[in-house]
Amino acid sequence: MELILVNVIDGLVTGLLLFMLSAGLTLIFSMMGVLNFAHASFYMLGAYFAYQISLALGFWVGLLIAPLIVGVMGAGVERYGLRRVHQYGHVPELIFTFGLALLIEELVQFVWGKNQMAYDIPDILNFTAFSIAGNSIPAYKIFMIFISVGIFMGLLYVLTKTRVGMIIQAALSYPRTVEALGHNVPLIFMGVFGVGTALAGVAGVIAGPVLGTFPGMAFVLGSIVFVTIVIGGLGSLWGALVASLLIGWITTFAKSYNIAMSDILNGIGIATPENLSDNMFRDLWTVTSPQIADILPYILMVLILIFRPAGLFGKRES
Amino acid sequence: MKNITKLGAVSALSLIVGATAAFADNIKIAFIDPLSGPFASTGTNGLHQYQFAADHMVNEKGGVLDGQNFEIVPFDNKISPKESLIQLQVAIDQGIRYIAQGNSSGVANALTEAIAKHNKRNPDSRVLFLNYAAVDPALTNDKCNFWHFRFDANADIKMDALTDVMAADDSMKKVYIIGQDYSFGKAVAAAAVANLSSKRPDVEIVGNELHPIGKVKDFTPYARKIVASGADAIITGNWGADMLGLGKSVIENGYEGPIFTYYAAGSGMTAAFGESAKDRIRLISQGGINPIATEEARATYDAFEAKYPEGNIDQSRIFNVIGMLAQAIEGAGTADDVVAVAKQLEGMEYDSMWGGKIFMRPQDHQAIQDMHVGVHTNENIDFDYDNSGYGVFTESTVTMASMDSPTTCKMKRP
Amino acid sequence: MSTAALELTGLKKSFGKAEIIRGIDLSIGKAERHAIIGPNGAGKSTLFNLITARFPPSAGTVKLHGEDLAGLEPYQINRKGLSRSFQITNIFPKMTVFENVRCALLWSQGYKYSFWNLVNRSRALTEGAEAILEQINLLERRDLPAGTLSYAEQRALEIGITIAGGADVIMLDEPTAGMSHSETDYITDLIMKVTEGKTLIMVEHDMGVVFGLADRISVLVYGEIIATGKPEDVRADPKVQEAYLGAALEAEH
Amino acid sequence: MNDQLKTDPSKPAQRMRAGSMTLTLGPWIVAAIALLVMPYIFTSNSALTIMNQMWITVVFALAYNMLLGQGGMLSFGHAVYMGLGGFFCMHLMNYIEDFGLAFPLPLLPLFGGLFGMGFAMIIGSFSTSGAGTRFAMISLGVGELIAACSVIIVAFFGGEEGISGDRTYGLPFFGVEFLKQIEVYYLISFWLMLSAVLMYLFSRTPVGRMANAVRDNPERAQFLGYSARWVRFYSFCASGFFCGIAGGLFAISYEILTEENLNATSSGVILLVTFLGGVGFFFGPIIGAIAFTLLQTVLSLQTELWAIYVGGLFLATVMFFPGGLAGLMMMHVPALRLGKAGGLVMPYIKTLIPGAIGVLGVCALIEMTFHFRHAAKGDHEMTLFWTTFDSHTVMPWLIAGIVAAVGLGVARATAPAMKEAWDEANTAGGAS
Repeated sequence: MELILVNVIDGLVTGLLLFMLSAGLTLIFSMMGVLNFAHASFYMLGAYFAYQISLALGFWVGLLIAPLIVGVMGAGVERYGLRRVHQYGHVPELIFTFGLALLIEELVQFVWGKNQMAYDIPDILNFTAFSIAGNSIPAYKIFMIFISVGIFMGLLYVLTKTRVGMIIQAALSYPRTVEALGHNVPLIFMGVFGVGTALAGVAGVIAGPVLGTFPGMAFVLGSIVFVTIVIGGLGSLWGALVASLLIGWITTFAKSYNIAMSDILNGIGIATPENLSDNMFRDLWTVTSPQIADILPYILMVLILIFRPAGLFGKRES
Repeated sequence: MKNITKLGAVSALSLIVGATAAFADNIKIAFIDPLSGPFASTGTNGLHQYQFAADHMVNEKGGVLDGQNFEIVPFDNKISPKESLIQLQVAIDQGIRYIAQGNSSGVANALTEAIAKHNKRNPDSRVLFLNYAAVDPALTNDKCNFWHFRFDANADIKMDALTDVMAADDSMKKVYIIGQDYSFGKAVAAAAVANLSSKRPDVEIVGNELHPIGKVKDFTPYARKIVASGADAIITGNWGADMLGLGKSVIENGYEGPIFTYYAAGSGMTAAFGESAKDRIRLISQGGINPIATEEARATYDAFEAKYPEGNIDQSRIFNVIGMLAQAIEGAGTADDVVAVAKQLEGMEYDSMWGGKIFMRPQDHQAIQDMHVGVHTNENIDFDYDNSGYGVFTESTVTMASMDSPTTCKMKRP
Repeated sequence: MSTAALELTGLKKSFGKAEIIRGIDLSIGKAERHAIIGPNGAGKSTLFNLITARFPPSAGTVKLHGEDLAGLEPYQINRKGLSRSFQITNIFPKMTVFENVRCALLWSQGYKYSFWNLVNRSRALTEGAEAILEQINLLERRDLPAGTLSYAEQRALEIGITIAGGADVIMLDEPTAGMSHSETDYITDLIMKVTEGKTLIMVEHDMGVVFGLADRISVLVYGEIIATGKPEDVRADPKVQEAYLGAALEAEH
Repeated sequence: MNDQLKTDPSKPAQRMRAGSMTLTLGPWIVAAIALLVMPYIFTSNSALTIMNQMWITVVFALAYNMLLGQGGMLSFGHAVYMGLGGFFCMHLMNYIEDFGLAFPLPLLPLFGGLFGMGFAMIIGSFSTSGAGTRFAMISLGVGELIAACSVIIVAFFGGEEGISGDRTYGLPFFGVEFLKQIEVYYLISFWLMLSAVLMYLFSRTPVGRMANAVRDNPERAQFLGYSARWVRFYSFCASGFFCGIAGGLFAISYEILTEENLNATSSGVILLVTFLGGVGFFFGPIIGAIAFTLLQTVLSLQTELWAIYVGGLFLATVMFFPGGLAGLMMMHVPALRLGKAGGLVMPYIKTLIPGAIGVLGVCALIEMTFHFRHAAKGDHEMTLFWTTFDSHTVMPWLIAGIVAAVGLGVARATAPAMKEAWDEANTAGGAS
C-alpha cells in the first residue's frame, strides 16, 4: 500500500517533467503545424547551459538564465531557419527540425565532449524530504513538482486570462484573421517558439541533475514527447497534462510490479505450453511488464490513433 | 585560376585515396570502435590508450623485429555492426592484419564471424581479431574461432570472481539482480544465479529482472522495488548511462547496501558518482591501479596522465594486448603471417606491468588473469578517474581466476 | 415514367444546434440542367456536400437513378456516375494538365488499382485525355503543371476533370465564381458544350449564367427550397422576390 | 491551395517534376553500363563493400521515396520493413543450410520482398487511412515497437547480436558460389537494376499515377472514383516489397542482421538520405544514397567530426535547396535547353570555388578548435589538408581565418553577378 503511494509520487514527477516538454511542443504544433523534432534538443541545451553556469554562478542562477538563453536560441531558430523553410511546406519544416536535432547533438559533443557531466543537485536541496516505509522521497523531487505545477499555473493564466493569451489562442485557430486584425503573427509565432523552447530548457535544467546530463539525453526523451502530445490531442494543453501524467504513471507502475505475460495468459485461461524453451513464442511468454514499460506509451499511441485519431482531448484530427 | 581548379581536383581525389596511402614499415592495428555518437567517449579513450601503449611500450623502445613500429589506425564504427563490417573490409584492404575491437558484444559477434569467413575465403589476407573488452562468454565458447583472442575476462569469469568475494561476506542475506535486456545482461544474471546458488545457497535472490537497454529515463521505480525487497546487495552488469542512472537512483532513494558491478568507472562516470557513491560501488576488473602494482606501471600512468590530462587508463588490458602482440610477433619472427603470430599467442604467459601473469588459454583463446574487486572511494587513491579525486581501490584479488573453467569451444586450427 | 437522375427526400443536416439544411425534397430528371440559387449562407454548398457524401446527412435520403446512396464513400458514389467540381478550385497542382485529365479517366476506363498496366502505353487513355483537353481548349497547355494555369484555365480544367470520367450526373459548384465577364461567357459556353445530354446540377450566383443555362431552377433559402420551376416562373415567384429583397435589405444593415 | 508551390513553376524543371517523364531507355542503359564497369575502376574489396552498401541504400531509398515523394506519406519507422525482410531472408538462408535444400541464393531477396510486403499489408491496413501526422505517428509507434521487440523476442531477432548465416552454403548458382565480393556485387547490381526499373514502372501504372494525385489532393482523387486509402495502401505495400528486397540484399552482403537494421536511427537515416537526394525526382534518392554513403564511410575515415558536417550540409540543403541535390541539378535543365548553360560556367567558377575554399577554411577552423580543445596535452601537431602544423601557434589560425574570410568574401561579392548570369541563362531569347 505504501509502495503505491510512493509510486504515485514518482509517476507524478516523471509526468510533470514530461509535461514541461510537451506543453511547449503542443503550443508550437497547434500554432505553426510544425512537429518540432528538435524540441528535446533544447531540453538538452537547457541542462548543459545550466551546468556551465552553475560551475561559475551556482545552480539558482543557472535555473534563471539557462532557459532564457535556450528561449532566445529557439526564437532565433524560428526567425532565421524555420520561417525560411516554412514556405516549402510542412514536410521540409519537419525535416529541418530533424536535421537540427542531429546538429545540436553533434555541437554539444563538440563543445562539452562526450562524457557525462557532473551536474548535481544543489546542496540545499540534497536531503530526504520524508520517507514512506523505507522509501525516501528526495527534497529535490518535491522541488521539481513545485516548479512544474507553478509553470503549468502560469501558462494557464497567461493563456486564458491575459490579452496576449487571447491573441495566441485566436492565432491557434485563425491565423489569417488574427493577422487581419493587425497583430503581428510572425512575431507571435516567434514568441511562442521561444517560450516553448524555454520551457523545454527549464525541464532540462531541473532534470539534468537527476536524469543525467549527457549527449544522448535528448535522444532518450526524443520521440516520447511526440507520443505524449499525440495521445493528449494535438494543440490541447489539458490533453498534454493528462497524457503526461498518464504516461508517467503507466510507466512507473509497469516498472514497479513484475507482471509476467504468462500470468496474464494463464489468467485468461491459456495454459503455458509444456516445452517452453522449444516454443516459437517462448519470448512472448516470459515478457514482464518492466521489460515493456517504456514501449507501452507507443502501444497506447497507436491504439489511440486507430480508434480516436483526434487524441484524448484534441478537437481536430491530426 | 587554373591552378586552383587543379588543386581542387587533386585534393578531392586524394581525400578518397588518402586513407589507403600506407607507411610500408609499420605494423598496423585497426582500431574499430565508436568514435562518434553516444558511446564515443569510451571509444576515444580506448583509442588514446592504444596509441599511448603502442608508442610507450613498442615504438619508443625501438619497435619490434628489425625496428618496425606499431601504428594504430582508428576506424569509427559508430557502434554499428554494419559499419564495423565495412570498416573491417577497408582495414583489410589497407593491408592491416590486426583488428582491435571491444565495445559491444554485438559488434564483436559480427566481427568474429566476418573475420572467420574472410580468412576462410581469402587465405592470402588473413587477419587476427584482438578482442580487448567484449565479454560475451559465447565468443570463447560456442562461437570461438582460431582468429579471435580475448584479453579481458569474460562475463562468467568475472561473475565467478565477484561472487567469490561476495560469498565471503556472511552478513549478506538478500541479493537483487538487475540488468539490461540483452545478451550480456542476461549472461550476467544467469552467471550470478548459478554462482550464488552454489557458493551461498542460504542467500535469497529477492529480485532478478531486466530493463530495456538505453531507454530508461528514470530508474526510480526500479530503485523502489529494490529498496522494498529489502536487498542488502545488488548485482548488475549495466554500463554507460544505464549504470549511472541505476546507481544514482538506488542511492538517492534509500538503498543502503553495496552495488556489485562491472563497468562503473571512468568515462565521466566516476566524477558523476562522486561523493554519493563512496564505498557503495564495488567493481570487478583486471589490472587494478590503486595501489599500483609496479614502478613501471606508475611511470606509465604518469606519462599517460601528462599526455592526456582528461583521460584515464581504465582499460589497462590494452597495454597487455600491445605487449603480448609485440612478444608474439617477435616470437614468430614475422608480422605478416598471422597464423604464426596466433600460434605464438596461444598458450602465451605474459608478465603484466599491472601485476600478475596473463595466460592465453589455448583451447578457447581466453586470457586467464588475476581479477580484482575494487571499491569506489577517494581514500588511498593514487590515480583517480576523471580528475575527480575518486577512483577504484582494490580490496581483494582472485589469482588466475577460473583457470580451469570448462569451455565448449571446439577450436579448428588451420 | 423513368426514375429521376437524382432524388432528394427529406434531407436534413445540422452542425451542432444549427440546422443548415431543413428538409429538402427535390427530384431532378435525366438530362435536365438544374440550377440551385439562393442568398449567401442558404446552404447551397452544404447541400452539394451532402449529396456527394462529403458530410453524412442528419436525416433523409439521396437517390441516384433510384439507388439509395446512404453509407457510400465519395469514391463509390463517383463510380455510380456522379461527378462534381468544387467551389474552391480543386485540381492536382503539381501534375501536368494532361495528367490531371488522364487521372480522371483511369477509373472509367477500367484500370482500377492495376499495377500491371502502363498508363502511357494506353492509346485509349491518351486519346481520351486529349479529346477532353480539346473540348476545354487546353490542348496547348498540355504539359504545364496545372498549378501554373490562369484562374479561368484552372476552372476549365476542373470542369474537364469533372466530366472526364463519363459521369452522367455532373455537379458544378459555382463554376464562374470570381471571373470576369468574358471569362464567364467562355465558361458558360464550355459548360453548355460538355454537358450535352447529361444531367447538370449547379450552384451559381451569376443570374445571367443561371438563366442562360438552366432548364429548371430551385431557390434555396435558410436550408429550405422555397421555389422550384422554369426560370421565368421562378423569377416571377413573390416568395423568391421577398427572399432576395429581404436578404438584400438585411445586408444593408 | 497554391502554397505548396512557391518555386517558379514556369521553369521546365518544374515541368519535369510534374511527371511527364517519358520512358526513355538512355539513362537506364548508362546506369547498367556504369554498374557493370564500376568494379573495374574501383577494384579493391573495400570499394566493392562500399558500393554494395550504396546500392542497397539506393534500393531502400527508392522504396522509401515511393511513399514520401510519390505518395506524400512521411514514415518514421521504415527501417522495419527492410529489417524484417532481411531477418526473414537470414532465417531462410539458415534453413536452407540446415536442410540442404536446393535453393539458388540469387532468388533470396524476392522472399525478403514478399515478407516485407506481407508486414506492410498488416500495418498498412490501419495506418494508411490518413496521410499527414496520423500516418507519421503510427509509423513512429510501430517502428519503436518492432525495434523494442528485437531485443525481447530473441527467437526471431537473435537479441543484441542478431542472427547470422553463411551465404555460401546454398547451392552454387551456375557455378557461382558467392565466395567473392565481386560475385555479390553483381548479384546486388542485378537486383538494383531490376528493382529500380520496376519501381519506375510502378510510378507509371494507374495506381502509381493515382498515388501522385492522392498526394496532391486526396479529396479530389476521391471524386475521381479512387479511394485515397486504397491508393495509399497499394503504394505502401509496394514500398514494403522493395524495402524487403533491400533487406534481403543486406542479408546476402553482410550475412548478419542485428537490432540496428530496425531501430529509429536507421529509419531516420533513410529519411535524410532521401531528402538530401531530392524527393521530387525519381532519381533523387539514388544521388542521396550515393552521397550519404560516401560521406558516412569515406568522410568518417578523415575526421571524427563528420557528423557535424553532414548535419550542416543537410540543414543547408533543406533551407536553400528543398528540391535536394536532384532538384539542384534539374534547375539547370532550362538553361541547357536554351543553350545558355555555357554562360554560367565562368560566374560559377568565380563564386563557387572561392565559396568552397571559404567553407574549407571554416572547416579547418572547426577542426583546429576541436584539436585545440580535445587533443592530448603536448600533442600540438595536427595534420590538415596534407599540411602538418602546430595548432597552438597563431599562424595556422590566422591563415585559416583569412582563407575562410577571403573565400566567403569573394563568393559574396561575386554572388550578385552569378545571380544575374543565372537569370540571364534562364530567360528565353534574351538580349545577349
